Amino acid sequence: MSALPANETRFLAGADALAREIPDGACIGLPPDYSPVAMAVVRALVRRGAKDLKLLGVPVLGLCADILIGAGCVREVETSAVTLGEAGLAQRFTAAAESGAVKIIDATCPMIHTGLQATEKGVPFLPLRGVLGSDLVKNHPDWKTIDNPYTTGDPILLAKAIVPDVALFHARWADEAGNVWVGRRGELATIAHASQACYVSFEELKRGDMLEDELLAPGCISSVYVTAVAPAPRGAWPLGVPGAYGIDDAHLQLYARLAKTAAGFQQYLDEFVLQPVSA
Amino acid sequence: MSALPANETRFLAGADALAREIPDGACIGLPPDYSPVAMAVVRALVRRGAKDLKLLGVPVLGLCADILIGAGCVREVETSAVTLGEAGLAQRFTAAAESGAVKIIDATCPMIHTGLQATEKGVPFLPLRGVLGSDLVKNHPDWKTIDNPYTTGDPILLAKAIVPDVALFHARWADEAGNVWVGRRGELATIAHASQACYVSFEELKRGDMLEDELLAPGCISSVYVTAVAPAPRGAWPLGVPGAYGIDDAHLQLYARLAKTAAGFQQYLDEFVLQPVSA
Amino acid sequence: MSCAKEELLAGCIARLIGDARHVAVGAASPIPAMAVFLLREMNRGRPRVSLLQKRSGNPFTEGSRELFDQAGQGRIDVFFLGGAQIDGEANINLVRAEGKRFPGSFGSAYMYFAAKKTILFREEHSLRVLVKKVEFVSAPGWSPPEVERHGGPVALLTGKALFLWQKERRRFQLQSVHPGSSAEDVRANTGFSYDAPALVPRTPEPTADELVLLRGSVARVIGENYPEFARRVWGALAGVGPA
Amino acid sequence: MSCAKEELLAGCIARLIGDARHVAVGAASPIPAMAVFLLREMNRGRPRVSLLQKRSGNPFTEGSRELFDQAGQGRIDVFFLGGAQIDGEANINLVRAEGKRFPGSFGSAYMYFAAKKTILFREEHSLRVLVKKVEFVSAPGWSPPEVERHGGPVALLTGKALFLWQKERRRFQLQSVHPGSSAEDVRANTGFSYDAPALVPRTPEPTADELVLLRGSVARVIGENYPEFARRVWGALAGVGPA
Repeated sequence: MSALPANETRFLAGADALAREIPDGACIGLPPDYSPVAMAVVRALVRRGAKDLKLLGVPVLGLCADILIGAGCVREVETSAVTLGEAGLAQRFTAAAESGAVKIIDATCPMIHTGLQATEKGVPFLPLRGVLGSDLVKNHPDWKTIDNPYTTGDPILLAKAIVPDVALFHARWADEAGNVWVGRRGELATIAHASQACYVSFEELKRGDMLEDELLAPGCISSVYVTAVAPAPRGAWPLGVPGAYGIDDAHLQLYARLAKTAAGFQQYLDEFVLQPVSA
Repeated sequence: MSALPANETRFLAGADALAREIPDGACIGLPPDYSPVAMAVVRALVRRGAKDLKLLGVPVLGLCADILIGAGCVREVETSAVTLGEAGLAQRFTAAAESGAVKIIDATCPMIHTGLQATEKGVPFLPLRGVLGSDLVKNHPDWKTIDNPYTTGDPILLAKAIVPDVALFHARWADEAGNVWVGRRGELATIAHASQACYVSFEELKRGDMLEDELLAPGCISSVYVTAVAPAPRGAWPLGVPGAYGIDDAHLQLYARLAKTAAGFQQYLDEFVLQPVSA
Repeated sequence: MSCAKEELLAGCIARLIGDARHVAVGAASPIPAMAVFLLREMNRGRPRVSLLQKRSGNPFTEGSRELFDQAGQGRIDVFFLGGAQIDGEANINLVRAEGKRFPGSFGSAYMYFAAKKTILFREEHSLRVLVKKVEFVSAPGWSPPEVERHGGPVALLTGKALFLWQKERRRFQLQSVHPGSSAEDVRANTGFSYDAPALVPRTPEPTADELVLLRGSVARVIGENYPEFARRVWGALAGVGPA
Repeated sequence: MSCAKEELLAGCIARLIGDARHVAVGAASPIPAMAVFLLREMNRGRPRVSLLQKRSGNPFTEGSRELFDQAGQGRIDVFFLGGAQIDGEANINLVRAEGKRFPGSFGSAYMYFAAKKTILFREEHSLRVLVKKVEFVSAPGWSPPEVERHGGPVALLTGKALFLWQKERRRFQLQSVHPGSSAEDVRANTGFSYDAPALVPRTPEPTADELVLLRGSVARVIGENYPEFARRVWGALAGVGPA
């Protein structure tokens, strides 16, 4: 892991180079399927045989988690859910959870955001209303109920600060200064701010410095947070990038059908993952 | 005050109409001089003879606070600082603070952000590192030191949730759906999220719905939060709007010179505030 | 029935929402989304709807945290939750049951407290789903008085029936039974006890006007965000819905 | 002196910053800003600088909260603070003194803990400013061991001298005296006690190369963000700086 603060974003050759930067055993913060996922890097992680990863869903996971779990790269998952959305259950996740092959820490969406916001603010915990009485509280190792110090008899839950080793996601643009543009996908900024290192694949390179552009800046994550970037055109495929291309629903259906069995999943890997794909 | 949730942004005629919506006694969250300030509305508040306002600086205040204080509209100020920046001291603030005419609650920037973030998250408090040992802690009515519940012997400060009655600021654009675009000035979003009502003057109207535009959406505050908007071309003058016009430094110097005395300030009011200005 | 089951359910949800100001729709909830868009067609654009997974023009400009923040601020009037299991105390389980793993709790443990009203919705109405006691509480149906809670369940809608939640009694009351089912059928397929009137009304179907809207403008917007669902529901109805 | 006082001070601050990776500059701090831009000219763009009030191309895309968040994340190496009063324990007062009201504490009470190094900077060197004990502690110079603190003062630079902070002794040590002053002058105008060597070195002036940069590219970028200041410093130097 690189030490904070990141200062000069490195430019790498592509998804495989990014995947080599992410060590075995790393805790990786990942966005949901509707926020650009660095799928090309996920496939590269499978190709390089990554091991013992811990996946953190911010706040839920989808295709990328199912593939990494199915390929045996994952030791542990903390998330609020793993789902393929309309394509149905994430079958490799389901199988691994039911067999105990992967340890699952169940959370609820805003508690994950809250734990990352704690790290973003440099505090050891943040409180959140609700959740009390859920069995999630009993089972989660890092949550704690206290009495609201401003009154009495008012229990409130705390999320301990979550510090992922790595933030990994895909961006519409990177620029020459190392800034990346993710638009309204604020969860990507939260992951980047809270993580020790941040790796971003990008669709296209923009000349200059997007922070100098008042229209682009609000959707940017500053290069302060970005460890390294690499080009990966259509790098979110079969998921989408808002404003660029949509989710390949037919491919997700195909995946969901194949991933029902270990053999089908292996067939998917052979065809779409283990061979570098130019889709 | 309108009840949450705001749902349909109302379109008002101009700055004076917005100022009439803000009742005497309201706690108004205001941005710093380098973030678009609704100066035209501030002048309209003076014209309508607003009284007993409480100003909350997010996180500091400048010209708008000095004018409102000098004009006798203000009962109380909570802020991390009041300054005219390069133009020097905010003289009406200084005079009112020294005479005791206005109650001052001194804060420090991130504690104000933190208190507003608590309201944004719907929690009664949020913690922040640092600050301990500052006399600010002794004097602030809403801050509390507790022991970090995750360990022992680790004191940490809490900010109580701050709930302004009104958020007031200026935006580059509003659109027909009632969304407003403020670009990278995230403190404006924080104020809007935390306040019971949100009034925004805007430079120009955009057709359609900016949330449908992936490039504009990241700099938008959704109409969910916006109670009413009104056009005010050059409405931040003599302050600036990034990407539209800069700070009128010469006018700030003029203001600073006049505001050194009560008589000079009155002359400024007569010339630039009490007559509606078309600058 | 002269309408699809999904249309009946959407009409029912629309009536439950009533005159709310802001309705949020979470992951994979096409039928609640149909209901809200139907209301908007009928009520000149009200209520406001925020679709968490809207593929273009997503209502949240700060990412997925903003839905929860809005709920915490009291800005969400109505939300929807389902469950792999739902019990008679309105507890929901989205995690595991009978050795099976489900996707997970999503934001349920928070939204069930923060949204002013939650409509529980699960099409499958069976002893497997509607149980005496959930195996895992993703989100509790009620909270003891010392726990701050701004909202909770108002109703449970299934493929067979509509129950209303009685907050004081902490029990469901059977409100109506859908065409094709009966009070006896509901009783036989519900694992928890509930109150019921001697004569159980039949759930009203959407009106002809509502059906026109559902199959026209509502189908189009649903098709953009839930393409598979829209194909399934309206694909069979020649000449309506998205291409 | 062959240079302006502001140039001497900026050169001094540049040496104090050294090889930091990320320097943040807060409100109304044109001389620290000069120092950082000078370093960047000499070191091919390092350190990164974040000017809180940069008028165009502001480095923070999430508004003014982001500076404090970055500091909390450990991403800010060097920050600058001043004081209406500064005392011998490095406490600073930005609020009130001798019946006078000052602008306020800004982010000092936080940044003094969170930035790895803080350089205290105040041009006025007088018994009024450098006091035995501040009347109001905006931000404390040191903290008891149980208080988590990631950084603190490293130096105090005034218009007369440079002091280094001795963390273990909780006292300043006089490091050098600027041209035009003397050890005796400093002693006579400092209200707190401090350590000093028998022979106090003179603060080195910027080199000729540094002056060229200060009056050229540095003056241009300072002029964009601190126009009044730039006019005052470089306006008198014919042919250099912004128009």
